[in-house]
Amino acid sequence: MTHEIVHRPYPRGRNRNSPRTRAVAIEGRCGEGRRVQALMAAFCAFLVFLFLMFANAAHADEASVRAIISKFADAEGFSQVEKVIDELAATGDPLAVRTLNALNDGKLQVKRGGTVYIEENGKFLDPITGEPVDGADTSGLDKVKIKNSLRRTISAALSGMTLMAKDPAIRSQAASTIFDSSDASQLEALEKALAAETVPSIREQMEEAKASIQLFNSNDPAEVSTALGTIKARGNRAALALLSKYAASADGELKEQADAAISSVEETLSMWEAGQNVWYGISLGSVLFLAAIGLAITFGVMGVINMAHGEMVMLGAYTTFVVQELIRTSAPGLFEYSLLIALPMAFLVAGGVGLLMERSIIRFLYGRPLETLLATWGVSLILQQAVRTIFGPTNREVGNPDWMSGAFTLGEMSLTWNRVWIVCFSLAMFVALQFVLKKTYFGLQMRAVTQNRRMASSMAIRTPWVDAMTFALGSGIAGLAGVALSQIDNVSPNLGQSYIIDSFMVVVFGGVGNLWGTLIGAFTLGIANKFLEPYAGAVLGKILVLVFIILFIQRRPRGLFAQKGRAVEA
Amino acid sequence: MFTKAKSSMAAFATLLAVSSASVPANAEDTIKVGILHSLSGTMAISETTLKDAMLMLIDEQNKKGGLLGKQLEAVVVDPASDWPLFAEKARELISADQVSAVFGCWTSVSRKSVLPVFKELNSLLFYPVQYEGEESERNVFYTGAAPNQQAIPAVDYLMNEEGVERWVLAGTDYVYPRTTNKILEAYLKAKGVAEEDIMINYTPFGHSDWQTIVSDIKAFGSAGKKTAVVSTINGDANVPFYKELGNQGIKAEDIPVVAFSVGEEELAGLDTGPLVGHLAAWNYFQSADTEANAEFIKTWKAYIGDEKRVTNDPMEAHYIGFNMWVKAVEKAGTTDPDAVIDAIVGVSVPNLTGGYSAMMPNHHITKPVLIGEIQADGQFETVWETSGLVVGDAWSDYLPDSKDLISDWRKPMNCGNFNTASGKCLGSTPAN
Amino acid sequence: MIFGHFLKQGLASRYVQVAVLILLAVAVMVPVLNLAVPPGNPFHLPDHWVPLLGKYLCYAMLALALDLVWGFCGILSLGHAAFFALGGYAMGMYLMRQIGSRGVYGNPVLPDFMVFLNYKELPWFWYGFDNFWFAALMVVAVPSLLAFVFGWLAFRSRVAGVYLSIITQAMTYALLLAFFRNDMGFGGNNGLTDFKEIIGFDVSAGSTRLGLFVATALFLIASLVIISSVVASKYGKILVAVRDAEPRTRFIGYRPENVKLFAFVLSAAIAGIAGALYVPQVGIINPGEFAPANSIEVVVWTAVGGRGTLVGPILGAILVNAGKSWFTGVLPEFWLFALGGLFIFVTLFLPKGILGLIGQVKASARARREKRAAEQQVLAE
Amino acid sequence: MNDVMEKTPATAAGSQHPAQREHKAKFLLYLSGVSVAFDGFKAINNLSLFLEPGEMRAIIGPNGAGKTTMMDIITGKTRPDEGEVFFDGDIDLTKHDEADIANMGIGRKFQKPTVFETLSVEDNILLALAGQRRALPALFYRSNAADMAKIGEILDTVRLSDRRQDLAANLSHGQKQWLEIGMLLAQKPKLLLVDEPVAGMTDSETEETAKLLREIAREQSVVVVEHDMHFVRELGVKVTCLHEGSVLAEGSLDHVSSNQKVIDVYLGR
Repeated sequence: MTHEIVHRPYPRGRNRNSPRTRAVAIEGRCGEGRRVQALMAAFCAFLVFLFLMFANAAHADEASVRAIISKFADAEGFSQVEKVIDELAATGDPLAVRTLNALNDGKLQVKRGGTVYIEENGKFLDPITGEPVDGADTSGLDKVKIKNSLRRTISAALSGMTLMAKDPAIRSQAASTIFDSSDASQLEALEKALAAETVPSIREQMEEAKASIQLFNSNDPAEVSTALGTIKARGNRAALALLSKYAASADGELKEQADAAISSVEETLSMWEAGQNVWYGISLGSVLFLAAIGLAITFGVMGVINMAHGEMVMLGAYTTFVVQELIRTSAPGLFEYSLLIALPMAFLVAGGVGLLMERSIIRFLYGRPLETLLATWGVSLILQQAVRTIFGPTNREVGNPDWMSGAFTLGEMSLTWNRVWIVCFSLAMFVALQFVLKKTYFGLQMRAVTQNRRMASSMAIRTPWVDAMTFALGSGIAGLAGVALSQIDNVSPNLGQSYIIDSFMVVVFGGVGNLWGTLIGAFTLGIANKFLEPYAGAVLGKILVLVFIILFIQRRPRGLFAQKGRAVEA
Repeated sequence: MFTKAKSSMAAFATLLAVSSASVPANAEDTIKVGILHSLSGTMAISETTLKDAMLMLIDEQNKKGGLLGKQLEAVVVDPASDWPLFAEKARELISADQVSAVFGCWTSVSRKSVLPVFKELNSLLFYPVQYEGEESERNVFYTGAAPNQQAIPAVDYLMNEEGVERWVLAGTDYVYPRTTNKILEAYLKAKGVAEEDIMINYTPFGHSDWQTIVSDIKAFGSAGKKTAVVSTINGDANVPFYKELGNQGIKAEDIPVVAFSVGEEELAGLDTGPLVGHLAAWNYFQSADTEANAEFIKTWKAYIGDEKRVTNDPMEAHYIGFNMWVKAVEKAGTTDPDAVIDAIVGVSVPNLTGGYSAMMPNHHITKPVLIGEIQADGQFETVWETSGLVVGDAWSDYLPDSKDLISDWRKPMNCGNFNTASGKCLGSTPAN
Repeated sequence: MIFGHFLKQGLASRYVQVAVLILLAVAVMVPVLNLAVPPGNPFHLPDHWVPLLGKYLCYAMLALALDLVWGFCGILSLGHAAFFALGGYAMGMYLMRQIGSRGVYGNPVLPDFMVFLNYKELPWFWYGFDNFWFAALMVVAVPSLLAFVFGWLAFRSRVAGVYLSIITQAMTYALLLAFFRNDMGFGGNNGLTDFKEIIGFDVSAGSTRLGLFVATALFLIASLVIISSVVASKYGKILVAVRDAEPRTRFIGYRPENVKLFAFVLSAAIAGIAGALYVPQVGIINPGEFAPANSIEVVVWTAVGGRGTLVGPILGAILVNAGKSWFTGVLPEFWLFALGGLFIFVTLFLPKGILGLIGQVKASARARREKRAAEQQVLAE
Repeated sequence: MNDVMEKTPATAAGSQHPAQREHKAKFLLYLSGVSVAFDGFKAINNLSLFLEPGEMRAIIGPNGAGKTTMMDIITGKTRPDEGEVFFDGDIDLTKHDEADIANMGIGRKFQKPTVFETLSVEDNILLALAGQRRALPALFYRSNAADMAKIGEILDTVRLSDRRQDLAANLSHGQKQWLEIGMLLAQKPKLLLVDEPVAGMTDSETEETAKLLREIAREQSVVVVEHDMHFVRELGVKVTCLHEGSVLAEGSLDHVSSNQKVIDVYLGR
């Protein structure tokens, strides 16, 4: 048994003379017992379980854990810190969990001579109990430095200790860590946890983790074969990684079986990949749509070539930054709501600037579309430089609230929350805008003015007011887009510039004066781009899309959703 | 008709007279230093900081009594991220403003653009940014890292300390990533990494949609071998890249990313919480625990009036370069470029990481190489450093066409690209 | 004979006469002030002014080319810098080939960037560029061809107005992205630089600079006269007719697409020549020249000087760029405010540009004179 | 073999049929069974119209009757979905574009006067003068006495001789209409299509215009679209009334205006 472990294909760079080896040996014996006799395993698990219960209740072992923890204080360099972690791992004692978590988060403070605290929000806590320490000696404390390889050691150690944690999420996390690492030293803990686990899905995960360990540590071909089957059934990237790793060192029938499993998993994955690509396309499309929708109003409906459109988006993003700064300094508790607060603010700021622009510049230029292009380009330069002067040329940090961070999986597709919300947001905006245009009095006035200005004004519609409001609406919507884009892109003075050309392409491609066109156009371009990217690369893909648009405009000079008939030709 | 032409000619002449009169009469009382960094356009984001750093250094030097008994005077111009304008402004600095040395440029293309100007007018350029190497000019001093002072040690670290066997080389499509990746590819292959274990990917400037590439990296990393990403992604594209990494849950423990263009300044625009543990290789980190650095940071924050402003590697490069120039001028007793070029080789000044950096005959400098991990507070923590200083190598040993080239600007060789195989100085005849 | 008449039409305009005389004077005076007047004399023209003035004249030529299509044919091209850049690249490729074995790697055929990007042999599209005349042909042919293909497609399908502007922008943007790619074989972001000599002359020598400057001035004069002649001819009237009422020209039997196409191609060719003259004077050509913002700036020069006046765009290009040089040296932070403000000011208050303003002032003066004369006549009677 | 023989007369549009070809040859303009739809709306519905050489025809009809669309079809701006359009006997107009058709001798005046505003009156006519239409030779065109004389003649006809050097933009509305008619004359067309020539004109201008058109009709065929019944009466020619894309009635004005259907849909309102 120990023999096998020494011959693990990837010893993971750990010193074999470290205390870990001892732990492994103990587990090995336990593991052997399990294979010799299933009952023995249960007994073994039961014994340890009892022991742990006892230990927890009586804190009998607290002293020894504390003794190990205090060694952090005098550990010099990464290798010694690692040794201490290994020692803690060897105890398998959940008492060490708090300390290890703190170490992982860089919150463990030490001083020579055995002083160890956890620092949290300026308070110094006991490394085991987590109780604030009265009269803590805080002078000369140093943070224990860690690095990636230590983080891996820590999470491996933690996985063994947290397999029986109360929180099912933590147990699941622990099981999947073991699955990825195939760490044989966790087998014993795993077996115990498996015996006690009641949640079926976590049980399954633990079985898979066990299979992962068996795959690399078992001598029994039948067992390895079963393990291969279990892992194949899991069918995700992590499984593929294990299988490839195994196949690289296996031979004979098992290798064949592994190869078959690999191709089966790959097949599943490639199907998911197509779905993933569609999703990426949709999400890119939603970004394009957000960038373009304000323009669909100012350019598409009003015919104003607003080159400062990108800067309206930028203003929205900077408004988000300012809102978050205010929240950080005055009401940190509201951070999760910062985007919701920023939305109306961004609408008002960008809309206000748009209103100002319309009243002071654009209204003098109606009917001279090419001149508005120049004047608004001038406005865009001024806004850019103004932002650069006020906020500085460097990127500003706009944080993601928790609900905008991370990802969830749908089958084997991974969907990031920020993209999901942005897709939802863009669709919501589309619906809202359609509502405003089609169902409100203002929308009616707006359509009346754009279709027949003279007639509208003779029907007592204040056309200048409608113009101003329409432009402000388009700008405000660009500001809203800025809030969303601040979540995925740089917030810098150049933000607007990077979207302006794409926005025009979307509006022109979709067909001017048609929100549906903008929507379909944006998503079409987004998906086309994402399907081209794997074959042509990001740059060439984008060039191809541009060339496509140029040629498309030749075929349909008025875009995807052009109005036909003689009215538009007049 | 004729009178009109005459009057416009007179106007033209007046214009000339006015422009030449604008050169101050007391030009002899100060030593002028040119600062050639973009203050507007796409590169302002990085370069404005360097302009401020230079102004601070000049200010400090003046407080110490200036140079050769004269005050230093900074001449700031804005080449506006426009490459031909870099050349034009360089010419203006040297010819019209008569500066003694120029500190500036960030991108390779801006350096390439001004190069002929510095050669033609025989002036000095101190270039503070890590770059692709493959260049050694008599009039240019490269105070940033050459590939062997950044890229190769970083790869060594990943290979030895993290056990990485599979490599993604991701970069923006321009010359620095192209060259660096080529060197790395050759280096990795020399170390026995197989072709299929290297993935190279290029993206355009300002690329903002990283979904596909990040998921490709994830897929590439699931082949059962430890995988790392070596990123030469430039400036603006980094923020969305790291955001996507964080969101797709690529943790540093699983697939670490080591970047050569991401410093404290770039991280200032990011929530670094999800990025803890990703790496960067530089010759300086703000977190360097030395007295000189503490002093530098204090002066910088006071100068800029913002407690939150960070320092970064190119700033240190300017710090070193400027002090080297000062020392060389003092040694030569004049600001004459030829004298300074002769005097500066061998000059050694303290750097901010607790050692000394020296100007080598190939006009590159010696530097320590640090590998740092991103922390939650936007700083780096050094996890590894070279035991000694690394000499900047102008010509890479891993590229077939440059491995025989060496550079030595001392007499008698006086050549930036001497081919040791043929025993000839290649290209243009060296300046005398 | 036929050409004589053609050119005479062009020189009929008073503005063009004045502009040609001034440009001739500049072409003579710049070398004189630079060489004959000793440094220190207030009339001496410092060396670094020569390439700077040369650059302004190249830009002036580009603005002039744009004015032909925008001012007289109503085609607002937001991609004219693309033609300029293509001409520049053709010249840059010639200059790269002239470096020969003086590159840092000493490779007699391959430019440096190809050596370190591992090119084993010269890409086919670099063949022939070691010959000046071939390169000169390409300077005109490549932009013209692009303009021809693009214009043929766009004008035939009657893409006009804003749509045309936006797809010209897409065109230059696509080229920008394409030239940024190192795989294209044009040096990627770094572009082409470190030139040594042009037709045997050292590019960094003062005399070469003066020569290039004079050549630029002469080419500008030639372009001005040619475009002015084109505009004054019957063809020019058709061009204006197409601008004013395209359907009308079609219904009296002209093909507006061909009329536009000729102007577009001619304009692209002149832009290409301007680019070719620009590159040896500034010493670098890189994809940044394709940036859509550059093309928009050209439009602004044209608008500032006066659209549809030919001389105006020349004036506008020189004034705006001189302003840029001055601002970026003296008040770097304010350059964009000034430029942005200028855009707004010109479109709002000077819709016809500087030259249009002069024209208006003159017209109103004449009107006043005539009125006074009429009154006097009445009185006399 | 048999198959083809049987099918040909049924399917193909009668151009093979000798009798029909002869029938067509009689007319200068021959429209038969023409239909066109925009987004499902039938602007022209099975329209047939025949115009003899030298004839002048007035077309009346309510808004949306398809008058302008019909002109678009004749001048090549709009392609019909079905039906035949022939000019001068055997030229299939559906196979040519606007410039070709103009050069074959069909001139068109728009509803809204469209002249080249920033060119002089003389240049407007010069560009319209029959002759070379290619772009490049125009570069080397030199004005000559013959052309100038022709321009003078035409300007006399349209009563604009004293405005010869003025910019077209400075003309009155009625004068622009005339200039446009002058440009049509300069083209020397066989057929003139005139869309609402007197809209917005004063009474005396209207009278002048009617006179002018009658003069023109002596040498050329003319189709006039007009709402002004007074003006139509003044022309005194055969009238066709269109409604919803097809011919409602045709004949003398009195005949048409007494037609009950015409009164219902058009005159009555």
